[in-house]
Amino acid sequence: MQMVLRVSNLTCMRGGIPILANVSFDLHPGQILMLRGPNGIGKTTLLRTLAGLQPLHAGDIQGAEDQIAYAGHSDGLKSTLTVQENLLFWARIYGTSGIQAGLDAFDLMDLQDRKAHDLSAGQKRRLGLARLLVTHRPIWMLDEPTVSLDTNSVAQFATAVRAHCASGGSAIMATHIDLGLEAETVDLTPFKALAPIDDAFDEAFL
Amino acid sequence: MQMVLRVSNLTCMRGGIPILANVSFDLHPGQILMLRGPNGIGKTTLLRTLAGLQPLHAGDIQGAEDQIAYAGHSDGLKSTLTVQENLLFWARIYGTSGIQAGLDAFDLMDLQDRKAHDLSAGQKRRLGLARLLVTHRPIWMLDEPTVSLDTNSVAQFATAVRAHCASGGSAIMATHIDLGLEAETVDLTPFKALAPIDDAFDEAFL
Amino acid sequence: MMPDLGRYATEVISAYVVSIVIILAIVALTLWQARKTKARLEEVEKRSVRRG
Amino acid sequence: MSLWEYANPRKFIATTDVVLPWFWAGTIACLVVGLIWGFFFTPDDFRQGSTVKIIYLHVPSALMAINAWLMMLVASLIWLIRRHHVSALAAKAAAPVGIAMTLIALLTGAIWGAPIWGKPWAWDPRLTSFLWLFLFYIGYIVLWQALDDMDTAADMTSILCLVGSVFALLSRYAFLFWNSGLHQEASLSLDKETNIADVFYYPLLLCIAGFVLLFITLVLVRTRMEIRARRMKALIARERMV
Amino acid sequence: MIAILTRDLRLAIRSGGGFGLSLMFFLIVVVLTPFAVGPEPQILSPIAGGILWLGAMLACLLSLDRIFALDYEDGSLDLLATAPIPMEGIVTVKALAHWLTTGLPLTLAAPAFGLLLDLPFSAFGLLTLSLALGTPALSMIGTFGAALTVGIKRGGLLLSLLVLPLYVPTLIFGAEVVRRGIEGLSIAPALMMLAGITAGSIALIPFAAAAAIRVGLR
Amino acid sequence: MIAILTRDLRLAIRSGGGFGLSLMFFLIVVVLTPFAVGPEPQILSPIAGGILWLGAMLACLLSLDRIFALDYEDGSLDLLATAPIPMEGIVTVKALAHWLTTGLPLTLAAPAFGLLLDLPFSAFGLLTLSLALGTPALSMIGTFGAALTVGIKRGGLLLSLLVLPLYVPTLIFGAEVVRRGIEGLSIAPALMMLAGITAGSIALIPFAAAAAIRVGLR
Ligand code: HEM
Ligand SMILES: Nc1ncnc2c1ncn2[C@@H]1O[C@H](COP(=O)(O)OP(=O)(O)OP(=O)(O)O)[C@@H](O)[C@H]1O
Ligand SMILES: Nc1ncnc2c1ncn2[C@@H]1O[C@H](COP(=O)(O)OP(=O)(O)OP(=O)(O)O)[C@@H](O)[C@H]1O
Ligand SMILES: [Mg+2]
Ligand SMILES: [Mg+2]
Repeated sequence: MQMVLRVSNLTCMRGGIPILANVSFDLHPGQILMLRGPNGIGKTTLLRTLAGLQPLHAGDIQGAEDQIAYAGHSDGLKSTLTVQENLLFWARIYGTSGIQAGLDAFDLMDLQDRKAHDLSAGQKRRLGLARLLVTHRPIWMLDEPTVSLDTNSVAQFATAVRAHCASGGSAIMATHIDLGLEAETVDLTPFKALAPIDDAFDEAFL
Repeated sequence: MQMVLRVSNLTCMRGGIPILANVSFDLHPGQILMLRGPNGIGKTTLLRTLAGLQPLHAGDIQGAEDQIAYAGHSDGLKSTLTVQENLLFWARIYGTSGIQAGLDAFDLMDLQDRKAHDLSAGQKRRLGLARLLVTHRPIWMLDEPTVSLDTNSVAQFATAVRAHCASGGSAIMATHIDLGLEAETVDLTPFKALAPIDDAFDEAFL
Repeated sequence: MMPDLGRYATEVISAYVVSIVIILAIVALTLWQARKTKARLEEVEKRSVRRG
Repeated sequence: MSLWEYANPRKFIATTDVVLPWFWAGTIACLVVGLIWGFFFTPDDFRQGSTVKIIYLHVPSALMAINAWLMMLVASLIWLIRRHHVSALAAKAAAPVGIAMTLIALLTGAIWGAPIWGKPWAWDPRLTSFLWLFLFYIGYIVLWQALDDMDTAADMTSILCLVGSVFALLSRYAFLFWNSGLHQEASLSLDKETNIADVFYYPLLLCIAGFVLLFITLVLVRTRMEIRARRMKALIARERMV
Repeated sequence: MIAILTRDLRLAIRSGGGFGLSLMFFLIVVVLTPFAVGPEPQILSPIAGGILWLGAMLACLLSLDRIFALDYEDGSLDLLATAPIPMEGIVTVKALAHWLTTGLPLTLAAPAFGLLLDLPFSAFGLLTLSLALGTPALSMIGTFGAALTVGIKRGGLLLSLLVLPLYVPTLIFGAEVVRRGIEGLSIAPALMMLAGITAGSIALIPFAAAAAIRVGLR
Repeated sequence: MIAILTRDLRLAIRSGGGFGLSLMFFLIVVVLTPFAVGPEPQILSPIAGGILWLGAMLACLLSLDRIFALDYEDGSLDLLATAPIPMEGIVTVKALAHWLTTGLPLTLAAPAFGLLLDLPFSAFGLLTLSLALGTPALSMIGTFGAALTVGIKRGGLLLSLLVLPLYVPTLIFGAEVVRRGIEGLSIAPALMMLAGITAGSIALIPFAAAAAIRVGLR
């Protein structure tokens, strides 16, 4: 069902300067990819570029179109809406139906009618992750997904990712923590952009 | 230099209902206390109550007055100010001088003139933690301090906490992660507030 | 029966009508809300007693 | 046994259970008799014709619009000082009733003004004060609704009520300074108490009593409602925690 | 799309007021005008139409900065941008939601406010008509401004600054309809222009606004 | 305390404009008024003082919601509340910063705008004087409103609703000073009241606002 996501020689920019250069990898259905690297290496930048939120400076991304469910540092929750309303909204945006799977996977049934404002940090994050299940998109892009989750919820999350991959999905994750998932790891440290490489028209600006 | 922080029979409220009941502990100079418990048990609520940001429902807190440096889920950074300006601001608020210690401890020297907006998640968090050193307050209250930090930065953080405690300070931390600090642990699960306990004046509401 | 209101009949009658409508509206609203709240509270109380 | 015991919600509900029917009866009796008397059995004024009959609605509602405000002020003070929940909830309960009274005063005044002044609205200080009062009631009610946590909302609205009262006095003075106004001149024959003939006076008293009773009754009912809503919220929250 | 509309309306209502608030602001501008310029009908009457249009514009303006700002801050806008809905559609729906919560109530309530400012009776119909034709353009243009300032903290004043010049034509023709109506002059040209501005902004602005948002998210 | 002041001023300047923006808004209101009510001097002249006061008030109002909202959202307000500075002081300094970025520039620029609206020459001094006396009260009262709505998302319009009734006395006395000055009447009482309101708000409102913030942070 899902194509291979193919990233070749990607250079990502932030604040006008290249952060990562020449990143290449393939992501096959069923695969999990862990992005590693110290703070500030450019994991968030890479994920945002893949999700289409930032223009790419050079290189090529294939197979990302309408395939990606992105979950960043903030969860995109409306604090005055209830858990259920928040999820239903995203279900309708993605034209899918049924938020039950999301509620079940992250144990949110009891919190259904609570306003997002009244959730604890971990509960909010769980709601943010439940959104992924609601999108029915094959490629999950997760930026530090387990922030503020307790061990129990981390396990729930791992289960959800495994189930997603078993049914043909795939996932890219940036994280500093070992989640106990059988995954391939890409360390971004070697891809750090060092100097302006290309000899393009605007080189003077780089 | 620092008094003992003594918490006795504390009941904390959130959204008008008691979340934790009968929490008691002492915090001595040099001591580190880890608050543990699943998501939503009330760690954040307890820390905010101790820091004086929420009124307490019952019980007693001694020795907290003007002793506490609080660091919550959000870092209180101004995204248009530089790292240096952000820290200097807090130094002036607390009437202390010198932000060098903070910059050194969290390896922020190179980022000094970068705007907070242009930091990565982990760099932002490091800046938030550096603020603690600038306050010169003896009791640190930290709510999930190592979120988005890489292993290197976590080690820096642990060093900073150890140094703080060695010089007579103390710290209370809520976290789900093992930081390798020699600390006492308080599990909050048994303190969960269960039923209406008090037959107080406004009993009908409880 | 009806008193002679002269040339101000519309004004006087409309003043009475408007006022009485507003009074009845606030009374009705109050009673309706009160009844609804009471019913919902009873339901919640029953539920919480059952659960212990 | 002190008055403060009624600040206990249970006690409050139990007591009002007993007295409410009497208040309802008194309200209906006074209002029906007073308004029928005023509408059917009073003579016309020699200058204003039959429009004088509007006074039985206009003056009582104007009085109660202001008194409701005063009551909210007192209740807010009690909440801030002694923190009795019933007091805060009573202030919340009074606001919608007060705004209804303000609306009646404004509308009857406007209807009255159309023939007497030749236009429904003029920027008279007294009328303007009431418009101001109307705005303030709305702000107060919206602030109550915008805050989820009841205690927070009670605190915020109480502070608003206190500060607002100071500014209400200031504004009243400002309006007088700004425009000398129509209200007084147009109602010479009625404005001086000595000029109010007994034929107008007694039904007016009865109507005022009716409006006072109506206000008290509605505030009691609404306070009971707010207490129940508050308890319900607490119970639901507790339920969810388990 | 409808999901976004219902969500925005629900959010507007949840956070205290929704429809009511812009109306309230309008009322307050109308009420304050006599305090500022004096209560005499001969002063108020000629400026009533203009002040009402000005008030409608400002009420619109005050609520603009929240069209995208909240969604940007909590990350929803990022997520919407990756959702299977064209950004142009999102922008249009946001503008529609804004109009439903500001322009529409203002239009419906304008006659009542006309009364307070001694607007000549003959002008009541024209005021409503011109507002009905003009306020959609205000919402649409405002959405464009909000899109341009997405991501700028404290963008409120900057936003007003960007948008106000764009509001000028709408304001001129809108107020002109009312003034000419009072003086018995022909109103057709001004009405046509007003309708033209509205139609044009609805047709073209979504593309500009969508482009602005994509840039702002980078 | 001075740290907060310099930081707020710096933030205002960094995020594009600061002093300039409220001035710009004021300018735009002044420029739009003739479009709305018509350009004839005999219409503009008598309302000029009032419109200028109204514009000053609205410019003030538009920038109010950011006094605390940004600090609340990014957590700074929590941290300030636990800092060794009384909340009353924080509130006062915030109001001062707000006045420096809105009230002060407006006051200084008002004569220039008076020119645009055909304000009679005799009134220029009075306009400046009344604004100088009155705008500090506007900032102070506005800070109180902002404190009440701290933590309410989309609180902008609610804030206006709460604050505008409180602005009424200041507006009346301020505009009255200008009007009476033009007509040659005595202005002393209005000036005294204006000064009294400002002094009173500066003395008392910090306590109310600080109490509101403490409640709002819970
Ligand atoms: C010819 C027309 C009117 C007459 C004769 C009249 C008469 C009165 C009288 C006798 C009072 C009680 C005065 C007092 O207790 O000191 C009163 C109060 C009031 N009237 Fe009117 N009124 C007229 C028109 C209006 C209009 C058009 C409005 C508003 C739109 C209005 C608004 C009020 C208000 C707000 C009060 C209460 C003021 C207070 O008690 O301090 N009146 N009026
Ligand atoms: N305007 C700018 N100028 C220079 N460098 C910038 C600018 N904006 C961002 N950066 C840098 O770009 C890098 C981007 O980091 P990014 O957020 O992608 O890191 P990350 O790998 O997600 O880090 P973390 O683990 O902390 O979340 C950071 O090092 C940041 O300091
Ligand atoms: N208005 C409310 N009504 C009922 N419960 C509420 C309300 N607001 C918050 N809560 C609950 O209060 C608890 C407070 O959680 P708190 O934020 O203190 O948790 P925490 O231990 O910090 O969790 P985390 O590890 O996820 O950060 C949560 O369970 C939350 O759901
Ligand atoms: Mg990152
Ligand atoms: Mg927490």
